[in-house]
Amino acid sequence: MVLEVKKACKNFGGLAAVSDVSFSIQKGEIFGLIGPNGAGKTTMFNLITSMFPLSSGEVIFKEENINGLKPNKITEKGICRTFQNIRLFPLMTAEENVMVGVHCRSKSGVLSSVFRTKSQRKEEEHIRSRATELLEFVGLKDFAEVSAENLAYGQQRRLEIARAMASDPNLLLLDEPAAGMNETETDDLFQLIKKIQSRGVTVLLIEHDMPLVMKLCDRIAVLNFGKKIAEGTPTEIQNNPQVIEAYLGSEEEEEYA
Amino acid sequence: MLIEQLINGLTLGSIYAIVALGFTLVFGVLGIINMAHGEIFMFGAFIGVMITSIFDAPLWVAFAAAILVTAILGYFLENFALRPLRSKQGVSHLAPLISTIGVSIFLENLSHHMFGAGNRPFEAPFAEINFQIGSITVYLVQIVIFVISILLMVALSFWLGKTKAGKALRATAENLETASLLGVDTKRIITMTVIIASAMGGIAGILVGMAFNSVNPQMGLSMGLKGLAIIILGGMGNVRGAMAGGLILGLAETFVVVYGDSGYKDAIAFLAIIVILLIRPQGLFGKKITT
Amino acid sequence: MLAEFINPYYLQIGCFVLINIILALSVFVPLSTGQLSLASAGFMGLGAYTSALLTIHFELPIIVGVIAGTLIAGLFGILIGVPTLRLQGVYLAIVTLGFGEVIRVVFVNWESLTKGSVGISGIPHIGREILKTFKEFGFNPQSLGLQNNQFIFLSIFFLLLVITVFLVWFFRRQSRSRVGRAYAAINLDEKAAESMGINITYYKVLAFTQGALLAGFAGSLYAHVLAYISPADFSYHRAVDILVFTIFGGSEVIWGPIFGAIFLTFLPEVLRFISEYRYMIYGLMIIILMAVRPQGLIDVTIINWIKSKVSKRGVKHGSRSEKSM
Amino acid sequence: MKRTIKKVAQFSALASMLALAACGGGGEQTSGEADGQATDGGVVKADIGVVSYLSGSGAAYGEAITSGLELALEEINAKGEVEINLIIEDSAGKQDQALTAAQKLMNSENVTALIGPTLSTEMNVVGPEADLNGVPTIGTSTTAEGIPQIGEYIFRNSLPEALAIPASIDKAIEKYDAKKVAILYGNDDVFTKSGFDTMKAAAEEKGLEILTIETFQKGQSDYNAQLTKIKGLNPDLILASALYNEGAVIMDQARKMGIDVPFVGGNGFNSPEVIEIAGDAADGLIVATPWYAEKDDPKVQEFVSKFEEKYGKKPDQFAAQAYDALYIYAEALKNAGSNDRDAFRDALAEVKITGILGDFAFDAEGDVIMTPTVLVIEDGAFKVFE
Repeated sequence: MVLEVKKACKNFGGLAAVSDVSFSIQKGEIFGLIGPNGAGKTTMFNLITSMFPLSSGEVIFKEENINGLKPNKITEKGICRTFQNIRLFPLMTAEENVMVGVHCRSKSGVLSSVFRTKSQRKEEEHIRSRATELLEFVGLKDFAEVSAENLAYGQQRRLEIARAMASDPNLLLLDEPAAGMNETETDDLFQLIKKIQSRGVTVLLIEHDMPLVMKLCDRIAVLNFGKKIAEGTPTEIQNNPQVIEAYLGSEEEEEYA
Repeated sequence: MLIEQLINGLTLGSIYAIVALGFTLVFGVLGIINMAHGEIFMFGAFIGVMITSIFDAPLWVAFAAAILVTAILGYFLENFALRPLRSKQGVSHLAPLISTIGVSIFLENLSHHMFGAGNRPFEAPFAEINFQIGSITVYLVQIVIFVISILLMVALSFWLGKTKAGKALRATAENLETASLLGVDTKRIITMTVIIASAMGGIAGILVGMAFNSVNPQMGLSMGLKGLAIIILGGMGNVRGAMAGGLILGLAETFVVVYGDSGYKDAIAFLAIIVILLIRPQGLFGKKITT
Repeated sequence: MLAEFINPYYLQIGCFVLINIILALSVFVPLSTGQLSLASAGFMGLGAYTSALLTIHFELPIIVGVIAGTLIAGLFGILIGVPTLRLQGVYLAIVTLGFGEVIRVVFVNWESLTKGSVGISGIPHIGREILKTFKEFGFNPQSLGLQNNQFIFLSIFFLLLVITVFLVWFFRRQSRSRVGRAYAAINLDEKAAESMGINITYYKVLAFTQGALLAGFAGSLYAHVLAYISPADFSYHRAVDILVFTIFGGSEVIWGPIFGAIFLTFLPEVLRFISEYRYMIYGLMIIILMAVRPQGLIDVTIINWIKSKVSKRGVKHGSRSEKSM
Repeated sequence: MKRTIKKVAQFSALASMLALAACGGGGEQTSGEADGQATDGGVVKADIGVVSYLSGSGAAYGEAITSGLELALEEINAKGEVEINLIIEDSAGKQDQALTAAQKLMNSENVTALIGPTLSTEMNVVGPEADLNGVPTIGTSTTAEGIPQIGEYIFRNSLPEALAIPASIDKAIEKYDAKKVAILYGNDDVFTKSGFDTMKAAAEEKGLEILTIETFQKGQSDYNAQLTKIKGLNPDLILASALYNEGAVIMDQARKMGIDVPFVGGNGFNSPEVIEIAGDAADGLIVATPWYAEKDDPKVQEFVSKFEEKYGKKPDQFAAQAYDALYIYAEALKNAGSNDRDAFRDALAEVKITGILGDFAFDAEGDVIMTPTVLVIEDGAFKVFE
């Protein structure tokens, strides 16, 4: 068990964005979190990464309650995420973006950085090679020196994944990684996420692209109006009447049919 | 004695409040701290002095002239220092702060040349009229200032809340783009806001001239910083908060003189902002800020 | 021959340029994490007063005073930096402005210690102390053909030059390291930076404190270069001056504040012939600059352009590349 | 591409400005040296540097001083005994700028001697440097303690507060039989603060009871809170260390409030402008001054009428002290017979003249020796207080 969410609730003012949601993710699996817009999926991500405090409930990561830890501590523990609306550091190069990702796995302080001690130089070299390796991993090797804001949309999505991977996460949270991608790019993304899985990283995925979700995920949980309405394998979910109703009732999902 | 001090505090506080109203209006609509507001206030005061002493004009002419000149200054401020920044993409939100600091430096030094560095007497026969209530002397000017400040606050609240222009202004404050999509002429609204705010500075300036017979180029900075403190105290962009904050500061400063050490009078405003921002960042009367 | 070219007037301006560069850095460093601080004048005052009082009353060597002044300013930096963390943008600017004013009012009122607005005179002067030390060792500036005052200003200037070059080197190195990347990440997107495992509290307080240390350091040096300080030296106007160095020069790269400090310290000297109007011109310049080039004069594009020019020339002309700087 | 070109243009414009700045300065240096030494046909020529507060909040003082100097300069050069060239620099009231200005004058312009700076704070910075360089310097408006003691090249002809204030307090006590006083002063200004220090010491020495000490700050318009408090304490006298700008307003507000006791002011309070600003309310202000414009002395009356004709206002003591200072310099220059700084300094220490401020000489430290006249404002005019 990598992650266990127990009865998570989140209220904004009087509004319940997430209520009483529980699920657990096994090591090495790809777990999908789906649901109509506004179902509370991204809120769930924000709760897991402590961007918002839980109203009640628990998030347990590797047998440890991580409630109330600061977001950066959560990343240190081994959970890292991407954002639905890409949040790269726009003026930095692709390489620098990934190097920032290595931050919590390195430790040089001000003095060692300025005076370039031996261990700092070694560490910096490691950070750089790690960044190069990850850029290659996501297929952006040739764009290392391009600033993030000048990358194409699909490239930005992959750069975000590389940046998150740089923190050596045990659990990677991907928030709609396929949004805005064409078919080829989506295929590449599929391969990429599989490769991530093969590196032993557990993946929690929010995605609207149903064929991709069904192809990729080992198990899926469905949220609607902040509540979990179903959980199971892709086949189970596809045949769950409640899920069908939730989707049909809220929006047209042609991919789903 | 205590009552006289109370009146002193209320008079000072009313002037602070009028200055703060101008600040808060601009902040409310544009989200900008107008560091030049104090200098515009000072210009208003000088214009009043000039008109009454050089041209021997009656008081209402001085008022009209001060309002006119400060309104024109407001128009220039908007056109040359604020609008060019708004039309640009990716400009730091700090740029208008710096730009208005530039305007304040310019105006302060311009006033040295236009009006001289010294104090100017303000000759208003009106200022001498007073009432004797028991042992207490109350000046008509003090009452006028208090009443004008209340009137301005009420008028501003009414205008913002009930009139069409006011609603358009609030819509602009809420969201510039949405407002312009809804057919609000945001450019006009913003210009109008800055002009009205500046004119209020002018009114405050002429009132100070009347009440204290003291107008000098440095008063802009001192008053500007106080006004800044007040809008934080009362809550940024909050009309009633500005009024209450002004009165509170005026009274607090007066009573520090009465019971404490007048040397720390100037520090109160700033200690108050530091404390308020640490304890209640939305100000005493502000709504909670959502991030 | 050499001596005739060493004019204390230019060296004096040079010294102020160098001190102003350090002050500009004290705004630049917190700003590189997105924190606009107007407290530099206050921290500068804390450093100046601490160092001046220690060296006068306890007869400590200047260097001890300067270190103590710097540390006191840094300590206040932490005290102010921690609670103001959650304040954004203009709110932080105003609180730090308020802090600076409170500090000044305390200097004015705490007469038993600071002599109020009369100020503290007779502060040990760096240059004169250096001269004294050299003379104790039997060195006489006349042996180099220098007047006493030429020697004094030359020694201060070179001392400050070494210090400033070191600081610029320090912060340039820092900006190209893990710490610098963390600063830049926080500046560009605080939430994303936090999600990437950066302890934003730590780095923001660190940057703020570094700014306070720099300002305190510059203030201590200022006290020992002018040998006299008064609360008026650390007023709102000083805070604005320092801010404008950085904003004018540009806050994207370290060369921005350096250029701003150099240019704006020279400017009033150049404009002496129209001295009555120079502050009006100063104000106008700020307005125009913000309208035309809000990121400041020096930005990444210009630096890259200069770099590319320099490297091209270097290839073409070989040894002449130095001149192109 | 266009953008880059624009940027290059901007950058090179700046760079050339900087270069110009450097060159411009260099040129002055050489020219300064060239005409530094010449004495022509027996007439001693000398460059005198002036550092004055010409821009910013205290520009009124700098203006008075330079007006006084210019008037004296015309007369002195017209006489033809010496030929003085004044080089005036602005300090904006700031120490660092005062020092830079003085450095420029001493090193680039190679002046024989300096006049100014205006404020005692500035003199505290400029004085030691001038002394070290051996450049004689005279303060015409620096009234704080310890100025001539900075060094043997530092002089002043301005009446120090330590002489002026006790003299006026003495007379006021004598006349009004004052026992209880209230003190009001500007605590964020060096001029008024050091005046206050002297005032407090003098009041304590005379055994006066100090009811309260109140302060005010620059740019303040409203003094009602402090004055109401003072009114409640019923003092016999109010000692006010304020600059005339603020002082006049304070008196105006005090009189309106019904405070009718006399005010005793320091040097900064002493100006005909007080009457301009406060009108009738100025009556009852007692100040000690080296300068009395109504004095029955043809020299004084000639100065006053010339000054009024040229500048359209009455000269205050800053203008008068500056005017006399240049005469003192001219005399020293004549006696020294050369524009050598050391010769000039020695001649300066020995100067004795009768100027518009009366008989003048320096004491051993370079401070002024004089008995101030105590004046009071009555019916809208300064009169000798007896």
